[in-house]
Amino acid sequence: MNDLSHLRLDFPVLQRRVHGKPLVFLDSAASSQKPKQVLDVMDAAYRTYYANVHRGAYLLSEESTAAYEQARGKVARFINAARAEIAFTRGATTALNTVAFGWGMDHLRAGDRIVLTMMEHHANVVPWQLVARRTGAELVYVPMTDDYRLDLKRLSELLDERVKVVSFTGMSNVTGTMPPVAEIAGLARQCGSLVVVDAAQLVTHAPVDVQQLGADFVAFSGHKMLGPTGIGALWGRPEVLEEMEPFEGGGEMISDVRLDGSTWAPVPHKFEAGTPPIIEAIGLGAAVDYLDKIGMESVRRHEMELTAYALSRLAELPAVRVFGPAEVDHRGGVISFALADVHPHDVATILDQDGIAIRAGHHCAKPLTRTLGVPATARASFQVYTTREDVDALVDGLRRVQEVFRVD
Amino acid sequence: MNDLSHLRLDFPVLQRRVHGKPLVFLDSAASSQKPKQVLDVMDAAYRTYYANVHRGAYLLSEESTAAYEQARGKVARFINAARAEIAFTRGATTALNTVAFGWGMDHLRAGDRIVLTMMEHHANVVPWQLVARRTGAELVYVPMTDDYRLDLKRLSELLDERVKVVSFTGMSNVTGTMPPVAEIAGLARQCGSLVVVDAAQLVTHAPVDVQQLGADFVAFSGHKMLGPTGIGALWGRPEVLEEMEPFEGGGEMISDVRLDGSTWAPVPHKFEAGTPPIIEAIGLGAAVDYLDKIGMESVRRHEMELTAYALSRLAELPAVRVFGPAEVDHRGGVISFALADVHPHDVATILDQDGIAIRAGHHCAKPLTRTLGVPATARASFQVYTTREDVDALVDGLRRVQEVFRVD
Amino acid sequence: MSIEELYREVILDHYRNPRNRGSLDHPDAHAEGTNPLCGDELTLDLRLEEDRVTDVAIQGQGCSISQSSASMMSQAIKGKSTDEIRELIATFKSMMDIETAPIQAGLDPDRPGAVLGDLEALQGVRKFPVRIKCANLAWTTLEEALRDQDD
Amino acid sequence: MSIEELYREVILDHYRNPRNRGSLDHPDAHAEGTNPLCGDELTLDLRLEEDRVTDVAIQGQGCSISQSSASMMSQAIKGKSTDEIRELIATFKSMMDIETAPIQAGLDPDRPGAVLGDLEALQGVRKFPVRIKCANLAWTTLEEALRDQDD
Ligand SMILES: Cc1ncc(COP(=O)(O)O)c(C=O)c1O
Ligand SMILES: Cc1ncc(COP(=O)(O)O)c(C=O)c1O
Repeated sequence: MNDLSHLRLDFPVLQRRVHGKPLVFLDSAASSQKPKQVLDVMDAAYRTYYANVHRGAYLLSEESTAAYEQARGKVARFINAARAEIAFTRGATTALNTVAFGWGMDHLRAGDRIVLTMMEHHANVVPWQLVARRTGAELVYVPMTDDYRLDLKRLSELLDERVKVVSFTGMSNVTGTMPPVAEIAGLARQCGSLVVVDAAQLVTHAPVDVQQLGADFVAFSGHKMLGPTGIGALWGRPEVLEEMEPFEGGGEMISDVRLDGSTWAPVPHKFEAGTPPIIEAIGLGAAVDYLDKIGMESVRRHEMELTAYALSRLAELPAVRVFGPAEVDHRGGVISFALADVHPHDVATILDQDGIAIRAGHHCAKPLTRTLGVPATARASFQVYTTREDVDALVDGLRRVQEVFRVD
Repeated sequence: MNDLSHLRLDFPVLQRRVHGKPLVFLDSAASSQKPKQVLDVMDAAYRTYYANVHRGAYLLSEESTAAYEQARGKVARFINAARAEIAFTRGATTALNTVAFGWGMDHLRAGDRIVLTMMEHHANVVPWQLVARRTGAELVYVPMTDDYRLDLKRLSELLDERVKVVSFTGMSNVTGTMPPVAEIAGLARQCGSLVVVDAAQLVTHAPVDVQQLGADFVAFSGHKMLGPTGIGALWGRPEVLEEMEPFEGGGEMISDVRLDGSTWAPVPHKFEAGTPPIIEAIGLGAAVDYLDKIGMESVRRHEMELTAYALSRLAELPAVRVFGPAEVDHRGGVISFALADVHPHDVATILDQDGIAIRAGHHCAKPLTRTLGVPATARASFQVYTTREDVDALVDGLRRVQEVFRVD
Repeated sequence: MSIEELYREVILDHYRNPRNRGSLDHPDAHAEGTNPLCGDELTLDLRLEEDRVTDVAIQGQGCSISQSSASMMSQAIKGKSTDEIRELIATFKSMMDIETAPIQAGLDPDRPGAVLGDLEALQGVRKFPVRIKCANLAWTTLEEALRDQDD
Repeated sequence: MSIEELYREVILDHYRNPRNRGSLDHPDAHAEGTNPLCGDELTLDLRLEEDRVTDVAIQGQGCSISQSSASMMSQAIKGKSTDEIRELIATFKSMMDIETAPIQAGLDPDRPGAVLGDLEALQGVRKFPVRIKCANLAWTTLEEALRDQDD
């Protein structure tokens, strides 16, 4: 057993009591909590050396710039990339919009196809819909199999020379499904397509090495990986970043601005218009330090064990139906489920009274929820600080829901 | 005398020593420092109730959502707007890109004119250049007068039925110039143009009341107004926000997502794709509380007095040439200057050795710097925590520059 | 505060056995309501004769609060005039208003009001502020339908 | 560390009286360098005869460090072969490398090297790391010009 329970003490909010009960936080897929190691770094930065970055001709600005650029280096190393391949963004959503608009507007035309999957988060659907509308490109969705895996057979049938983009999630935030990213990227690249991986969940649940993924772009958010809100990152293959247009215009992303036009700063600054989320980047760097110290292999092992435990405990309740792969090596620590005919919002409200925080809804993945044939699901999701005791509390709480709703 | 010097104690970083000297921070126009009242609110939020906002069916998420939406209310009240008229963005740059792309792509066509001014920050130039390139619209720039004011005569000559957008800064971050916003907005609206105000500087240097400005959009950043990095806001006239397309696609900004298209959430959520900068918004709310407590009238008075004092003290040095209006009622607390033939970077480096932080460069306003006929300027800028002693230190520091460079 | 105050017997009954379920052909008034944040959906058809609701049909999906509120509403409005219904809407809304509820509309828990009947079972929702919009969905959709009929 | 160590007499002299200022007609090698973060700009023209720099001309604007570095460089390369110039570039760069500088290239302050001459006045820049790129601008532009000539 890969015991990480000592980490709990690092997360101040986990000491919180809710409705008189100790907090059992099972909504980390929506956003993770932050260890004091991250909070302290951010607070200290504001209190001791904060200033705007770049261009500074004084010590504080030099220190801020160094800390900001060091954070870029940390994030790069975390996914085995080079520093200049990481552009900081507001989050995974902005990173995906940057690719869809920055790359898509210039490279897509009528007749081209964008391949997505049925299990995408809206962040990886809506930007492509917007770009498809402006360029005339067409969207195609790869279905899931009955056991909640991606239908790779359908995917390879779909791949032909019309396909210009394959964009898919490395881990579903609803079913927990982890498709074989490198295999899919290989297939897509064979037919000459750009490959985009939405790693918003993946990056905090398993080790990611961009050298092995075979993707052109990888997008993720800080707030789901123990970092602050307001920050995320886009990794891009250097050649692709080089020739791609910026998404936003403004300060810092230019080389020169003349009245009749402008030239862009070198990568990655071209993609960082305006004052960046400075302290947030520094906080994300601290979050990466924290995860590095645990080791992402160990994080993954912890989650596999915990997920296996949770699946077996939930199986004790015949009224619970889990939407997601049964084998933990094909999934991460996100478990969506239904409990008899009780609506997920009612499940969540009753659990909340016992201090247990889960999410209920479509989890920003309406096409997927529709496929599941339910209006919404209840979802429990894990992080490094989640324990077996949290899972036990969930199961007890669900028994209580059954009592209130008189489910046998 | 409107003494705000007691506020200094609220800003932890101002206790810092630099190269063995007490910090004299005169680069607030690039980014302001943060009072502990703001830092404490953010840190406490992470430590006691942090969770993702909206959709939450448990207490922490309710508390986070309430705090996030209360912050929206505070920001709205700060500029005398309604809550639903404020969309949180990553900063002024994103807010201006949202307008340029979200409004411009659908409303501009070849032959249309976008009127900017020669004193715009790149954030209010480059997005319009990008949109002009995609739509065929043409950019026109209003010049400045010899006394660093906006040439209103030229502006009114330029205004005709071809003009679809007039976008200008409420306060220059180089010369400090404050053009008469309401007057310009009135002229522009008369010819049917959209009016956009870049209030990144204005909003923290003078009271802003959107009911009196007569603009359609007002954009600003949190980090310049004592708030955190990673957050800004776009105010829009409700009718215009209503019919405008979103800039980014993703979660939270949708009403429904179907495979073949999506519908948008109501304003302002339509403009907030993905997980927003939650804690940053809450921090901006705290910054607004802090400024409200001082009172923006009092902030403005403080700055006028300080700017008048600084201009008179700088006049003691014949080698110093100030680029900006001489009358403090037409300008804010941002003073750009040249010192004889000494390059601004050398000025900044020498001042830094005395602990004095100023900025040197083109201040993300290359067209303006070119007009001034210099490659760069040195710039000292003020905030609520700036004192006469800081100005005195600057003047002493400049004397030292003259010694090192043997300027008489 | 116990969770049973929210999920009273009558609410679960209406949730599991919703009354007036279905749709009407050529309804005199129609409206659709959604709660974008929860995904709850509701479709409401009304038959009106001389300003009086003679039939009502509801379709939709959502939590026990939104669906039971709709079911109980459908019973409460059948046979009532539009003026009476407007009064009912106002009474219900004031019950759901966390600030004014206890002192208004005879809704002091010790003096149960006469008007709302079963619907008073929804009083417990007030203690769960995020669920108030669930309880209100049927009623805002009803207002919408009455406006539709006015057009 | 006193500021006078950075702004030595010889630097101010080259800043105020830049040598080899101007441009050449039909230069054999040409390059333009900018420091986007500072805005410093430099244009470099070289006349080469049998692989030897016979004339050099510089235009540009920027701080005293970048401009004096360019001026001193222009003097140092005139008459030198491209191989000698490459060696000079390497020596200068290693002087500017904060990590390796003091122990390399005879640049121990107590044992002044023979190669760099006036350029050694720029040693003080090492103590101001953000200004190193100013000192280097002329030299990266020179490298660029040599590559231009190779094509
Ligand atoms: C006048 C003006 N406009 C826009 C901006 C851009 O703000 P931000 O970099 O915070 O997006 C600035 C900040 O430098 C500014 O001074
Ligand atoms: C799979 C997936 N993709 C993208 C996103 C969007 O991330 P953000 O909201 O941080 O931009 C999320 C977060 O909800 C997610 O789970």
